[in-house]
Amino acid sequence: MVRDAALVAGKDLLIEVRSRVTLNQIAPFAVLVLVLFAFALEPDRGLLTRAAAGLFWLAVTFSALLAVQRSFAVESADGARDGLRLSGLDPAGIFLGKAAAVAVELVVLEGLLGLGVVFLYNADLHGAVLLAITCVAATIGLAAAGTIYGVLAAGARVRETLLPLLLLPVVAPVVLAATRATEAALGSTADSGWPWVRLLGAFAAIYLAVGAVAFGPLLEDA
Amino acid sequence: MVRDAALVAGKDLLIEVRSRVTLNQIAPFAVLVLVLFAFALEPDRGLLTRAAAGLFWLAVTFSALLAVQRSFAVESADGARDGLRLSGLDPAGIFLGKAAAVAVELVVLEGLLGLGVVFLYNADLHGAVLLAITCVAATIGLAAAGTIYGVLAAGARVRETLLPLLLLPVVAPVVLAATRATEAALGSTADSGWPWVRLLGAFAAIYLAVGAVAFGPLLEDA
Amino acid sequence: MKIRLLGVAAAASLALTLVLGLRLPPTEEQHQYARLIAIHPAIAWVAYLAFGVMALGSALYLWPATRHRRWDRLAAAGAEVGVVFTALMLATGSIWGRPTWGVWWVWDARLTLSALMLALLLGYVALRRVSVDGERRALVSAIAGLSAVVVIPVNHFAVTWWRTLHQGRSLANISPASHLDGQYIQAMLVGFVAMTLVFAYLLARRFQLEVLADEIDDAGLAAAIEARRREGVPA
Amino acid sequence: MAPAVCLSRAVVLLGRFPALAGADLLVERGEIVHLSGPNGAGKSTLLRALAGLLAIVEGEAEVLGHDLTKDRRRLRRSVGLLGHTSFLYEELTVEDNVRFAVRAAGVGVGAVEPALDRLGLDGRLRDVAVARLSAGQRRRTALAVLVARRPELWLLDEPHAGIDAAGRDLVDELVTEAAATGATVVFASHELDRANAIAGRQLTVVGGQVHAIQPFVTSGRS
Amino acid sequence: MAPAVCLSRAVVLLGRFPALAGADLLVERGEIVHLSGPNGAGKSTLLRALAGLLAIVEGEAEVLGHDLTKDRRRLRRSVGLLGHTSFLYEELTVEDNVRFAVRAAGVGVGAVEPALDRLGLDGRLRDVAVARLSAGQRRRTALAVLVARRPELWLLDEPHAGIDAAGRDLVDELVTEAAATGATVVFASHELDRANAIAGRQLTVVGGQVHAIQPFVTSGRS
Ligand code: HEM
Ligand SMILES: Nc1ncnc2c1ncn2[C@@H]1O[C@H](COP(=O)(O)OP(=O)(O)OP(=O)(O)O)[C@@H](O)[C@H]1O
Ligand SMILES: Nc1ncnc2c1ncn2[C@@H]1O[C@H](COP(=O)(O)OP(=O)(O)OP(=O)(O)O)[C@@H](O)[C@H]1O
Ligand SMILES: [Mg+2]
Ligand SMILES: [Mg+2]
Repeated sequence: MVRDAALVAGKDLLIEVRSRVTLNQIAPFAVLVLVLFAFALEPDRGLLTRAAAGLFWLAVTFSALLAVQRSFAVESADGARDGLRLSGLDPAGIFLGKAAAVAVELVVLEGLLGLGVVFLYNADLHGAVLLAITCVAATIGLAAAGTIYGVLAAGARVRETLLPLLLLPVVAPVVLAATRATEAALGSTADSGWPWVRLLGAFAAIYLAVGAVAFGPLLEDA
Repeated sequence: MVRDAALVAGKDLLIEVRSRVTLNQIAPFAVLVLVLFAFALEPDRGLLTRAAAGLFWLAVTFSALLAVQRSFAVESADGARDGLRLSGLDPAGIFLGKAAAVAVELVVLEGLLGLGVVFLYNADLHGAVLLAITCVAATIGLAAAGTIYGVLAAGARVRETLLPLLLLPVVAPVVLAATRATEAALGSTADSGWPWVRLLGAFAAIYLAVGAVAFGPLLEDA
Repeated sequence: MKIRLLGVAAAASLALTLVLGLRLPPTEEQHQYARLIAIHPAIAWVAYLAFGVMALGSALYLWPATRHRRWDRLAAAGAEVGVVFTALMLATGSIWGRPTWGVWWVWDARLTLSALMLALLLGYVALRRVSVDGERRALVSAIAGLSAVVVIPVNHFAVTWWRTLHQGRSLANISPASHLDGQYIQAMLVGFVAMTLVFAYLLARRFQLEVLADEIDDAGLAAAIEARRREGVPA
Repeated sequence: MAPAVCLSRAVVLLGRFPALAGADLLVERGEIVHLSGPNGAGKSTLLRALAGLLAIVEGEAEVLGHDLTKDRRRLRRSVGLLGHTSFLYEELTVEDNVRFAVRAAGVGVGAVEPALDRLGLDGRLRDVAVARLSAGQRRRTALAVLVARRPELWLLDEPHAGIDAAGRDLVDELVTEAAATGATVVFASHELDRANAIAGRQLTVVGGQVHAIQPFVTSGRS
Repeated sequence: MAPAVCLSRAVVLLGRFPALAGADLLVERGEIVHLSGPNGAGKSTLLRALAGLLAIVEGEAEVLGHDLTKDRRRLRRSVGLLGHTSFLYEELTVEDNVRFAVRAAGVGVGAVEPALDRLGLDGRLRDVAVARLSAGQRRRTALAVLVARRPELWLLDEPHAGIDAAGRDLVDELVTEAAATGATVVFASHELDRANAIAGRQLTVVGGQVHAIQPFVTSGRS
């Protein structure tokens, strides 16, 4: 299973290296979203700075949407999804592999967006540890849930639109929790971020489990 | 040309009627975005209400993204884009037709989001006229620009990710202007919204013109 | 037949609720709106119930021992009726909120959760719409249904902490449970009964509809197979 | 009257690859020309170029009197291309697709019925969404579009592929009929015997060039 | 040893349509079976079902000793399917694709080179992204995957389609070789003469059922 996961993750990342989509398209998109928020929330700057954490995670979520969409666009192009099934790979492995690849891409994006936030919204961070752990936990959660609903949507010809609808309400708590935890890390609130981090951990754990179990049936029948 | 436009718009709307994507998927997504914003911004500090206009237009923009994506997913499935070229339809007609179809869908979505904002962010509107005109102008602008960049992206296998990247920076001014105009309509700012509306009108006019002229070359060579 | 009786009962109790509700005296701080208490809490309860039904149906379908189409139908029926009641809950709540809190909506944990629930239900229904064939759709939507349910606790904690870790306005300050005399309690309780009956009725009807649809399909299938076999055979 | 097709030293690039490397081709009106040649030789590229879908970067190209180096669009209404992929709308039914194509080409919709009938797409299939069709039924639908549009120049890329035994004879009929009614047909096919039975002239495409028939050393190596 | 394929009264639904309506099929190991039949008869559906991609809703189905009504997944590693669409990753090169497929199937990567060589995909094509390949080169790549994976059961859907004259003989060679080395081959083809030359037995699929060869009145009307 681990072997299969590595194989799939490797394949997805190779495709990314070949096509540079995350780097050349999703990343700029993410930054753009930040800028748009800046437009929308003008005029008062203070507002932006206070909302920095939230906007950061919103941007990450939308980028995650794109990353997942991409991850399955690659598969379902020209029936390659059937290819996955015919490949004889262990579904759990496929799930972990694709989730891992998405997670890697997201981490890169988060680094970028982090800079964006610091510059655009002049937020400054303390609690780097808390922030790091938050990012890791949230990323795993997003990637896992994203991959599950990605394969659900990949079956339908309407995946572009179905995926956001399915995914967003599910990851809503991640946005919320990550935002709060990050606010704590940015010191823009008094109270501790750790309970939120635990929540993120729980979310990630749940969806990793669900994915490992349910991905098989989904891949077969979705 | 008008005939061709009608033909294409009719075809796109027929597809929508057959597949119900805008209704069943994009619309809920749009409202969901509003809820997510609430997570990101602190509702209590009245930020939401103050930012209502901006967030409304952000949500509209994201929905527009999906609508355009859908509008060209339909085309580029199985090389149907070449089909458009071979169809011998007048490019300007195709452009107007697709833009019109998107605009229709957007208007519906805006109605929905309008309600959402009023209820969720308890914004209340005066100046309905101003608001209506703003929406019309902005919608035309979004639809026109969206269709232009939609065809640009439709060529690439990476349209899911390329389109947002191309479109967002272009429509940023729309978001900005529409936001200001709407704020005026919501009475959350003192100054008049009409200059902004004029800006929106200009934008729409420009992109309609650009589209009518440039769509041909784009369709050919993008 | 049974269902029809249920319908009658539902209609009757609903009527009673309306009468009781409308005979409620306006309270000083909420005026006429206090009467919403006759239906709103009940609707909210039913909304949760429907969500639960969807979860239950999905779970029972997924459990190999109990796998049967009826559970899929139950989940489907629950979800669709649930959409209606959740929407009603939000609507009545907002209408009530306007006078009580002066706003249509506050980002209270409970409210937010209900909003998310509506989204989850809509997603589930949309997913069911995209695929037609029974077996697969049943399995897939069961999985989707359950994995929507497992986030509810997470959602719950998230929104609760969100509104409590953060000091700020929440229903706590304007607690519903504030001084209710018997008349209100009475109306509220009847409301609960009525809404539950209505829910049961709608659920049963929707379920029945699924059954009929499936029967038509099965009948259709036999015919379709026949037709398919005759293809290409000289007439 | 100008010849149907007149290419000289035409070069066409796909990406940076010269898929056509100086192709010469002269086809008189009413001819039936068969292109054979190894995989990757450039047959599809040639046909797509003749349909005005690809830019001619060097050499001259005139099709039905239109100079492709100047304007590739005006030509479109009078050519019909059957490609490897059928340019159809997945969501729409067989009938919808043919009707749309016909109206787009400005032909009377009266042509739809006979075409469907001819290709055996009346009856049950008429109302099946193209996405659900079998491979051959798709090809038949694509052919129905051509039959209904009745173009002056038929460009067929492996018209027999995927079509059943009876259908193959039908295809041959259609081709000969078209030629008989003054249309010109250029088609690529790997089924040499069948092709030569209907073709007036056979040419081989090798390495992006067109040669008068001669045994070629083949292989996918192109 | 169990027969390679044993279907009895198998029913397969596509959507609600019984694409297979009680198909009976018995194939011994090492046989080469040719499926003919009109468009839409159910050949591709049958092959996909044998590959374990479709659910058997009625009747029995056993392939290579695996009962498809119980478990469709364990079978996968030992069958190879060449479908109408090649299950390849557009962004990856020919070599990448074959290598991934081989490693996924758990075969040694040593098999990659010979396979590419055999299908004439060494040299320039090896490093071309699949998205850029010509129709026939795609088919060759898909075949290369099969050759490299060396499955026990070969399921070929119109293996000759799109492949050039020399390639066709190669395909025949591959099929007969596979059978000679003990593998079983079931293939659908509309090129009757060529097919019958290599097939040990010919069956017709009509109306979702399999019949011993007999002249059938055909038509796409299905
Ligand atoms: C999420 C599920 C919900 C539940 C279980 C629920 C339940 C209740 C209950 C039991 C009451 C009791 C009334 C009382 O005891 O005085 C109540 C009152 C109320 N609810 Fe809800 N409700 C829900 C959602 C909503 C929503 C979405 C809104 C508004 C958008 C809302 C607005 C109100 C208002 C304004 C009152 C009156 C408060 C008062 O009496 O001061 N509720 N609700
Ligand atoms: N970007 C690219 N880089 C390298 N080669 C390319 C690129 N794009 C196209 N090609 C090559 O161009 C050729 C396209 O040829 P074309 O599709 O016309 O072949 P064909 O004669 O139709 O072959 P077939 O019989 O397989 O359909 C192929 O050899 C393909 O490998
Ligand atoms: N949802 C659906 N509704 C109606 N008919 C359907 C549906 N899905 C599939 N079909 C039919 O099922 C059949 C699928 O057959 P299949 O693809 O196996 O044909 P085939 O024998 O491979 O034909 P070809 O020779 O064209 O490849 C087609 O007749 C198609 O019209
Ligand atoms: Mg070709
Ligand atoms: Mg087939």
